[in-house]
Amino acid sequence: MKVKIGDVVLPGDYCDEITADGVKSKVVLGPGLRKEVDHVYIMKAGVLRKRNPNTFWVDSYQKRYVPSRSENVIGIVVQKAGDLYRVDIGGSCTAALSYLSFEGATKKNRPEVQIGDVIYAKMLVASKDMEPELVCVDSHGKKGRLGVLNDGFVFKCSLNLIRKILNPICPLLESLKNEWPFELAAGMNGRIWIKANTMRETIAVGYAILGAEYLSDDEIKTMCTNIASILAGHVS
Amino acid sequence: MVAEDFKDFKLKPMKCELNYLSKSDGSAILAQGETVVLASVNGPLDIKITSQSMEKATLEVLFSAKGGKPNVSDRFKESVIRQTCETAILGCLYPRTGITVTIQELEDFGGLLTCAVNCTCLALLNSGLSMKHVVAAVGCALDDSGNLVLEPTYDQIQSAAATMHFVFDSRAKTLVTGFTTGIFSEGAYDEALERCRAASDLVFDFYREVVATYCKVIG
Amino acid sequence: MSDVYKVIHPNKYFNDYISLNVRPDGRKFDEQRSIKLNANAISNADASALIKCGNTTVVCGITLELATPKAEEPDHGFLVTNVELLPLCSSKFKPGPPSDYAQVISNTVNDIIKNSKCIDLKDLCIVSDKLAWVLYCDMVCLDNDGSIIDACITTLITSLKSLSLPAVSFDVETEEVKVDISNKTLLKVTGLPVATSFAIYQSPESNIVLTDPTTFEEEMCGGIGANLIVCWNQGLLCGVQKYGGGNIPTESQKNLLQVAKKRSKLVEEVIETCLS
Amino acid sequence: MKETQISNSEKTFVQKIIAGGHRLDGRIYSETRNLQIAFGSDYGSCMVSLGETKVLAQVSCEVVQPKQIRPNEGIIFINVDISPMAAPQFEANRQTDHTVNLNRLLEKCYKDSKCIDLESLCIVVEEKVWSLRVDVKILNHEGNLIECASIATLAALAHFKRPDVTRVGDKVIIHSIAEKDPIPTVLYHYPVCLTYAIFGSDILLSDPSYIEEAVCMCTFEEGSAGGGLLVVGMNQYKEPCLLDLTGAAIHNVNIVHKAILSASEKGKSVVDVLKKAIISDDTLRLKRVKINYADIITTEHKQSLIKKDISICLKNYNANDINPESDVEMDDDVQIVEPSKYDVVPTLPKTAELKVKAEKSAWIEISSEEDD
Amino acid sequence: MPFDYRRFNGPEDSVSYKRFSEDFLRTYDELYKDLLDENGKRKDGRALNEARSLCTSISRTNIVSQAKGSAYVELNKTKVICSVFDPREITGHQNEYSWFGQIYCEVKFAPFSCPRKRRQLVPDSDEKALSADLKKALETVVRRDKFPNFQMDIFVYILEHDGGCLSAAINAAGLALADAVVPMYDIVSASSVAIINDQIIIDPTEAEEHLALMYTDKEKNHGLVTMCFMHHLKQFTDFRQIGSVDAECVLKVMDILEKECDKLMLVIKKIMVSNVVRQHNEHKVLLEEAKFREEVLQSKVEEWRKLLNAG
Repeated sequence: MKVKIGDVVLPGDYCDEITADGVKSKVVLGPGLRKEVDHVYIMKAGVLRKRNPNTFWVDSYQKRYVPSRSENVIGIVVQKAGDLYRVDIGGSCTAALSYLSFEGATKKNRPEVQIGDVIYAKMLVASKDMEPELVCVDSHGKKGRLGVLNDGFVFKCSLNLIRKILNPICPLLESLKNEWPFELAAGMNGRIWIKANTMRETIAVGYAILGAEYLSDDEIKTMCTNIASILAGHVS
Repeated sequence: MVAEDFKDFKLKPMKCELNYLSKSDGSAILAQGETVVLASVNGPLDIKITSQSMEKATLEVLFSAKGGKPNVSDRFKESVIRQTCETAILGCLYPRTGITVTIQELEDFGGLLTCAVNCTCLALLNSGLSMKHVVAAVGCALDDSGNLVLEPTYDQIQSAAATMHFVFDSRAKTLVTGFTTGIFSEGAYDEALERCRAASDLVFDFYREVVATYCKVIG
Repeated sequence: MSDVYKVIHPNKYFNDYISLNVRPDGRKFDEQRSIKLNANAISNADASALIKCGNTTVVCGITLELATPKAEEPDHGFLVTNVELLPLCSSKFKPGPPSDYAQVISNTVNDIIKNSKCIDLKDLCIVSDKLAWVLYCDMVCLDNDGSIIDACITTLITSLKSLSLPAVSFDVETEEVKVDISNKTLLKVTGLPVATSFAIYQSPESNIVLTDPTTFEEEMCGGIGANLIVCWNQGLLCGVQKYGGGNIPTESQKNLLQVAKKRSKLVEEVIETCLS
Repeated sequence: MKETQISNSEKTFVQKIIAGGHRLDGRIYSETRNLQIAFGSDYGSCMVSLGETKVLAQVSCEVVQPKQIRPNEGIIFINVDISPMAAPQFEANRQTDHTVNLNRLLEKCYKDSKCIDLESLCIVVEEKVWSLRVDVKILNHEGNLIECASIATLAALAHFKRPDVTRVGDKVIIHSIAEKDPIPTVLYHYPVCLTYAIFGSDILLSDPSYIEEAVCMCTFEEGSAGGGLLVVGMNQYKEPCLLDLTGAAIHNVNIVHKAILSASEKGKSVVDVLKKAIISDDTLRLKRVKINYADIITTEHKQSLIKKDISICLKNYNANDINPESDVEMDDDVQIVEPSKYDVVPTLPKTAELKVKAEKSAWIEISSEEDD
Repeated sequence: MPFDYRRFNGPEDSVSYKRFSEDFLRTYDELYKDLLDENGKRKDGRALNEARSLCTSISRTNIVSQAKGSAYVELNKTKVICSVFDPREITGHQNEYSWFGQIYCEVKFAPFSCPRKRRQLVPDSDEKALSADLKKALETVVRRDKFPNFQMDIFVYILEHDGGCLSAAINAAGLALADAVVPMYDIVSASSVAIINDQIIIDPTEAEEHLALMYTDKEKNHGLVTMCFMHHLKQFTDFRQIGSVDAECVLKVMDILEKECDKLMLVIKKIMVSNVVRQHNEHKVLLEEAKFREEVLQSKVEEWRKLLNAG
């Protein structure tokens, strides 16, 4: 079936607008789109979106992570193997993280990472035919915000929710951070790490995030104030 | 959600809930009339090296009847669903991984396999796996007097001379899978095929409606 | 050279042939392999038949047993059909219990025989609720080179047609059973289902349908086994099964049924000649 | 697919929060999740959900020859199947320790406790008896499979009715359900398994969630306070019929005592819910209402996770504050007359829910409870 | 019989109709009388010391197209088919590296192969014993040092059983191995005798075998002996004896069997040679046929080769 931008799409639909744009200039096909001989076909169910000038993608629901390059993810170290850490990132296989890809690490000076630790890292290599590889430094060798995440709490959610809360127009984090202080790391692989002063506050953040998945912007705002008032009322 | 009258075709009322199971990557529960099926999709996952394929994802389909001992016809159902899904999923995007589809029969009042195929398709949509196209299964029965009945009821199936089930893809509406029981003439087969092909539109519309409802919240 | 080519690059090898409108074994797309059929080769079995379709070889043997009918159907006998895919017939099958694929084949054959209604199970009942015949039909594949269902159905029908049941006397009082082997009557078989397999190859231009495919062709068309099985039973269809492979082009749909119909006539003739 | 390893942060966080008197999903220690029982169109078919943990049970029967040592008793067979549907880490068609353990516990609870009148399943001594087969299928594993599976098994058995049989001479006629009303199974008592997660030396969590189970089973690796899972089988007469401990050894004997006391209360309330559900289902069937699993599909939301699955929750925080439309279930609260903390609410035609009564400022009360 | 959920099952209480026929309950003496006619000939017209001829026109190799090597052997009614596959690596990390190749043998009876009753599809002890014997017989013949840490699968299927199963299986396996060009020390041949009441019967039929094992008289020799022999090396690789036979008789039997095996050897050689000739001829025909196609393909191959070289 032929579809337009903004339509609800199913796999097997095709969009001529993209092909038409493609004739004029280069277009970027995001997730859920695929070019075949004659048309640009949809691969996932969701809503077809366009960002000007030439980026197209499908907003779809997904829980299972498929590694993709240069995304920040949260992983759990499951094994030390030779000079590698094996990190579970929720994909089809574990990702490799070298001892040397930490800030200031040398052969002698190894980073202190234990099995079970939570790691915030960047996807360096992610291709369907290769084992994914992570790094905890940027291209300048600085760690930035990457590295081991201590304490706090990690929980899983759908990949959409991550995208939703990271979207600048989403009011959730904006409203929450005004209420009480907390730290948060969101991995594109559907994991969120949070840490606040007290456990109750940590749980409150987690609850607010998970609760926001199916709420509209206004509802999110109300929810945040509600949670805050409860917290304020009973903080021990 | 009830599919309304359309081109004088009428399918059994369809009801569906996506993401029914929290642990699965994608799941759906679908009722077509009184027949109810629950399907779950997991993947792409890590699997044994022996069953890995360099070219595409290995698809494993498990069908579980409501109760009783496993039997040969369960394996047949698995094979039908596996081969149908294999044409729909773009397995080449996930080489060396496994995709597991598990189907649980909940109620069988006829048309179990068509319901299972549709339910699996919905679960796949929910899982976010890349697909070439969606598929829709439609069944019909030929009664003793030679009339075709679309989506027969339990009683109609029991008294039917033949039943025919077809699965179509959403792109060109070509036949992906077909299976029949009973004896029928060539003409009846052709007519059944065309009517089911036309009726498959209803199923595709239903899919779109389902996706539309949840798109509002994920957007 | 071509052997090496086939091993290294099977897809390309196959495609080269197809693009020349010929199949690797020199057949045309809609050409079937030659059939050799032999009945009652195994004297220990109550009835048997052996078929060779090209390289595919299947033996079917029927053993007769007696049992009490099921309580739900007191005047029905039993017809138990099983297909065995031995590890002997292809390196793809491993020893042990039947694989999923073997079970699917068994199920398909069983379905076709049931649908064709060629055996009336009531004919197999001797005394209602007391005694009935059990027909164990075991189809054994000795060489698997594709289109195995066609071969199975043909051997099964041939052996059923050559099967005769010995006379049984049942004493209602003492429940004593006596079998008179010298007095046998032929089993009534109505109809004659013949299955024809097709494989559908997805070539970039259009999908190509191959009649009576070999194992290699089946593999090239995706998956194990044939993609389409059409079963004719004396002018009526008694099963059209399509799984996997390429989709059927609408225009060749009609043609396929005709090819199968023609083949079914030929196979019918073969069976009649074999048994006469 | 290997099970995803639990991270150190999750481990320490869950331990800390539990030591502090809270639980991740906002429950108090002795609180169970929502219990829902739905029946299918057949007799002996039910789907039980405990929070998000879902189990399907189906009883089927056939006539077989009895075992020689027990010629006048029927046979019961329980088969548990954990398919990849339950969670991706389970492999298909493979008996794992987990499955075997679950199967064994259910057998202990329902076969060895002699709660089923097997003699009533006999048709002809030494020749024909009924053999009941309970197929338990785990649909979703969010912790505490044992409790959920045991409720499902019990509900299926209690709901099941077998066809009537008449003997004419040496002939046995089995009547279809349409011909003659089927016969229910006789249960002497109703045992259920209740699970407690043990944290530290004296904290008992009832109905542990997936993460709580995982954390309590891995604590002992670090040599810290022992943790373990204690399964108590209890019938409605407050008689224990099964005890099973996995994980570390218990230092404190009182904890078992405490668990049994708590289980006796809870067992009864679960059985009450179950009986109520069966009675309401029976009355519906009498009125010839068609009962079907299709009823569990709610059409209001396609995404069933809405408002249901938030696995992280503040104590006493109610989503109702935001969604006032669902406060029908929440209207009567305050008065704590009976000791039970649960409400039985019939929600859908064939379902009953065991709900925690909403108590507005309970968390303060509870913290005082913990002091003693 | 346990319920086999991977197959279609018949009713549990089914029994062969032959159980109710008159033939079934005949006593040993009756059967013994039946064994020989007044001229001292066996039922099928053979003398006591006359073996069935291995039918050279029907017995052949290369019968299974999918296998590396295969053979079909027919001894009157006994019909056996055997196939051998390419060796495959022994996997599984708990297995240590084995310096000798392994042989895996499986002998199966067709469900309809036996005259008395239907055989179950699940392997029974008979089949397992035969498989073990076959393995023993072949292990010493095959140059196992040529394929270390690899396993070769040999499958034997008995389509019809009329005595001499094991010897037929060994002969078929020997032919199939030769067909598969597996390196061997020698050609194997096997033969069997039945001893009934001190009478030695060469190459017994199923009825005779049945009788040999039904003995009642403890004084006299009764039993079945199968021997597998390597002709040039004058070694025997397998010896199987069932029943009670005294030492003197055993020696006598071994002598007889050795001679029988030698006789058989000539036939086996003939089959092998004719097979090579036939294959050669077939190959020629095939080559002719393929020539045209080959030529067209050749151009494609060239193109492909160029691509390979370039990339």
